[in-house]
Amino acid sequence: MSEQLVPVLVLTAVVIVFAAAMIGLTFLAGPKRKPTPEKQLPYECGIVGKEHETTRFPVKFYLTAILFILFDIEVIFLYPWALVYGDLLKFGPFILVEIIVFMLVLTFGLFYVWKARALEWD
Amino acid sequence: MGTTWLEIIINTVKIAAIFVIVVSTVPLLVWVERRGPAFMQNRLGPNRVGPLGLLQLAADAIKFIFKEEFIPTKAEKILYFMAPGLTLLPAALTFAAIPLSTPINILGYTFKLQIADLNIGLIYIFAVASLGVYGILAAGWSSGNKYAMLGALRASSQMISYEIAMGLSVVGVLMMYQTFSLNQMITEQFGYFSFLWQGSAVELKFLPNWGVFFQPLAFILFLTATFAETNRLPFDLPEGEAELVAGFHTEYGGFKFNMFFMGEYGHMITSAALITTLFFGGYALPFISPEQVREFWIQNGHTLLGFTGLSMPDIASVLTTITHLVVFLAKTGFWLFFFIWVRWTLPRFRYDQLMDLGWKTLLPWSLVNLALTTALMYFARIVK
Amino acid sequence: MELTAADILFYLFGFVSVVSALMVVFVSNPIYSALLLAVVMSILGIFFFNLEAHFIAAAQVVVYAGAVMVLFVMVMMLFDLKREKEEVARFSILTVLKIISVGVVCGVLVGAGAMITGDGMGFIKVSTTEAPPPPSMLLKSDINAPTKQTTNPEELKDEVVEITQNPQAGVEIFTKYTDTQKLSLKLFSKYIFIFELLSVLLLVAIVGAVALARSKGGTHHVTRGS
Amino acid sequence: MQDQKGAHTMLHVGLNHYLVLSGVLFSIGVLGVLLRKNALIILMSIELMLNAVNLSFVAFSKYAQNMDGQIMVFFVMTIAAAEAAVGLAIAVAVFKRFKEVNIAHFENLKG
Repeated sequence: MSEQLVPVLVLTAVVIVFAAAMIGLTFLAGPKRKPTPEKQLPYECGIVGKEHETTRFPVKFYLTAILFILFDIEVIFLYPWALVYGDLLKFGPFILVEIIVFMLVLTFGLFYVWKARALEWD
Repeated sequence: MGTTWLEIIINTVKIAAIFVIVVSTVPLLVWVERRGPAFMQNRLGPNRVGPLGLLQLAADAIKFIFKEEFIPTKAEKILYFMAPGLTLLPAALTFAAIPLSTPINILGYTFKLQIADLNIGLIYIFAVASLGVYGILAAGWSSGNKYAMLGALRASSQMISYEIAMGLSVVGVLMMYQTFSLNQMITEQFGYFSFLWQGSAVELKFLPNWGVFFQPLAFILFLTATFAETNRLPFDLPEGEAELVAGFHTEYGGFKFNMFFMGEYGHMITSAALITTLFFGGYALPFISPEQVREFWIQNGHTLLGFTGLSMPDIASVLTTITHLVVFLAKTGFWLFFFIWVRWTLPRFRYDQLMDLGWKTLLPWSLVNLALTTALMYFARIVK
Repeated sequence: MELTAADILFYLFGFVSVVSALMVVFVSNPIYSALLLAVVMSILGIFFFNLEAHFIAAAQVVVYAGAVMVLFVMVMMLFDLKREKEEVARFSILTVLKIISVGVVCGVLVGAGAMITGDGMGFIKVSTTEAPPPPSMLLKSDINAPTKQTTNPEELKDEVVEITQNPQAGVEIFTKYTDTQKLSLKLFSKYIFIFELLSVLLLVAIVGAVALARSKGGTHHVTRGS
Repeated sequence: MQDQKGAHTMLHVGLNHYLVLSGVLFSIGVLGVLLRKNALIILMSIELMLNAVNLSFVAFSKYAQNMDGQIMVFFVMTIAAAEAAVGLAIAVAVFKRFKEVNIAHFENLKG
């Protein structure tokens, strides 16, 4: 394991031990009461919920997740470019032209998403 | 983590200590969150338990431990138990890359006051922060409650929408510092405001060399995006007490509920620390670089601490580290108070306004900021 | 060259990733298999970090574990697959045939992996009479030599020279760069055409996904003019 | 590496350990595609196969001291993400139509 990563792994171990200890403590220290049926129902501010079989959820959320992936890759490609842009500018606008083409294409993508009202929340 | 056993032990103790400090500041923040707005709204806030209500923190913490452990019947047992851990773990891991102060070199060993000095510090924080969505989705789905599920979906789609805006707004900062490691970013923010414009230096003596003066638009975008990322008001619709009761952690009680709080406040602390490191010079004093602070302590360090057996440079390095730690805590403390301050001044967004703000204002504006920085750097570096 | 701490952690994480990959395929509830796949991808991120591909490790966790798998988990939760939790296709003769064929594929892959480094890694008895097969052309330097500087200085310099048009600047820039900057240097000099093509690919994916959602049966169906 | 202490040297992690791990993960992905009926699990198994390939790319890139491997991982990552995005959009369309995500329904995806 490279030298920089070991502290992160140690911190993960510390966090897991802390979380397990606390939940264990609650399990030991907490009062043990017989779970009454009312308490077991999902909490709906006192109203007994009509739980039909498949709760219909608005499926619209998946489109945001899809667009998130595609724009996240654009951001990931910008990071290495950002590190090198300053130094390579000394050698001509070549590095500038590359990113202008890349960003134009993807800004058109964002513009299409905006105009196609794909992100509309009624 | 160092080669000899002594260094490994000390580093492990340091990691555990920093984690415990971060976890113990959460009740402190809860206390400030209850006393601060009470002061703003001209009321008292908790002051019964202990002086100024400070022991209220301990009372809350112990109360959480003695709560009854209960699981709703419709819950998915395994995921229901894992969800709090899944929110706490990323929040704690993101704090690993933040540099708290200058390294201490004492008795021949040097210890970095930072859990992990990663050379990919910034995107390590974004990578681990993006894993926080799993805890929210797992909590919402596994508690078997319709409203919790809806709250989880809203919270996660809000978080991922603002992740792009946060990522893009930071690109401008990266172009300026040309490094991911947060330590190098701080070293480039020493001294007063100066930059090279086509070869000739431009200096403004009255401004510190902080990132916020180079990238004001990126600062505003990053600040707004961090508010949304940590589900803080005015972006906390998924947990909006009015509609969704408590959003994705409705079915949780006792310490599991507290772990969700720790996750949220952990993200808040890391975001405040990130804002200070990226835009406000991290642990460095405004116009004074750590070397000058060391010189200062070497001159009159011995008058203060004559009795410790350490040699003179050790005392000086310890004192510089302490001063820089105080500076870092002051700056991060201010931004934490800013998070709480905004919570009690701005009303909550409606969900479509919230998503529109993410996709249709923050994202285009960060593209504008990117274009602006590119153009400025192009003209600044082309020597006519 | 005996067992170091790094090796132990490699074997630990390797074991965990193989077990969770197996559970991804064989667990009945699809949401648990999606979360387990996210675990596999984060562990691969850790492996990338050890292979000195620091930026790729962060990109892997951000893109795969933090975006693609979030989409999978969200879609599965939206489908509310209480009824979907059907079993893996049970033991028909076809399944047995499939498992055997996959076993053979795995054996071939592992064998190829071992052979490529010439010494057969102890699994395959490389007959020492004739010389062990030289490392194949694609690996220019000796495999098990202690890893020199991450990037072959001579090899990358021509990229730097190509982009900077003057050799002296190339060497000067090249020496002070970190891994990520060398990666981006190569990405923006030698592979620039593919980089531009990728933006078109992303645009096609964006338009495709949105068009699919707006289609007649889709979620964001927009009647003309509304 | 060719000395007699086969046991010791084999344990020290070299290129072939990463290749073996990548081969095993790839085979598990193939197994997932062949055995499962749920379209989403098949898409996930394909992602697993692509990740195994990424691992061997990076392993080669380190041990051959050549950055091309890491750049190839970039491209594989982009294509895999675009494929997952559009694949899931199709899976949602099929689910809305047939209320089930069994791959049996995928063959009546008409033009």
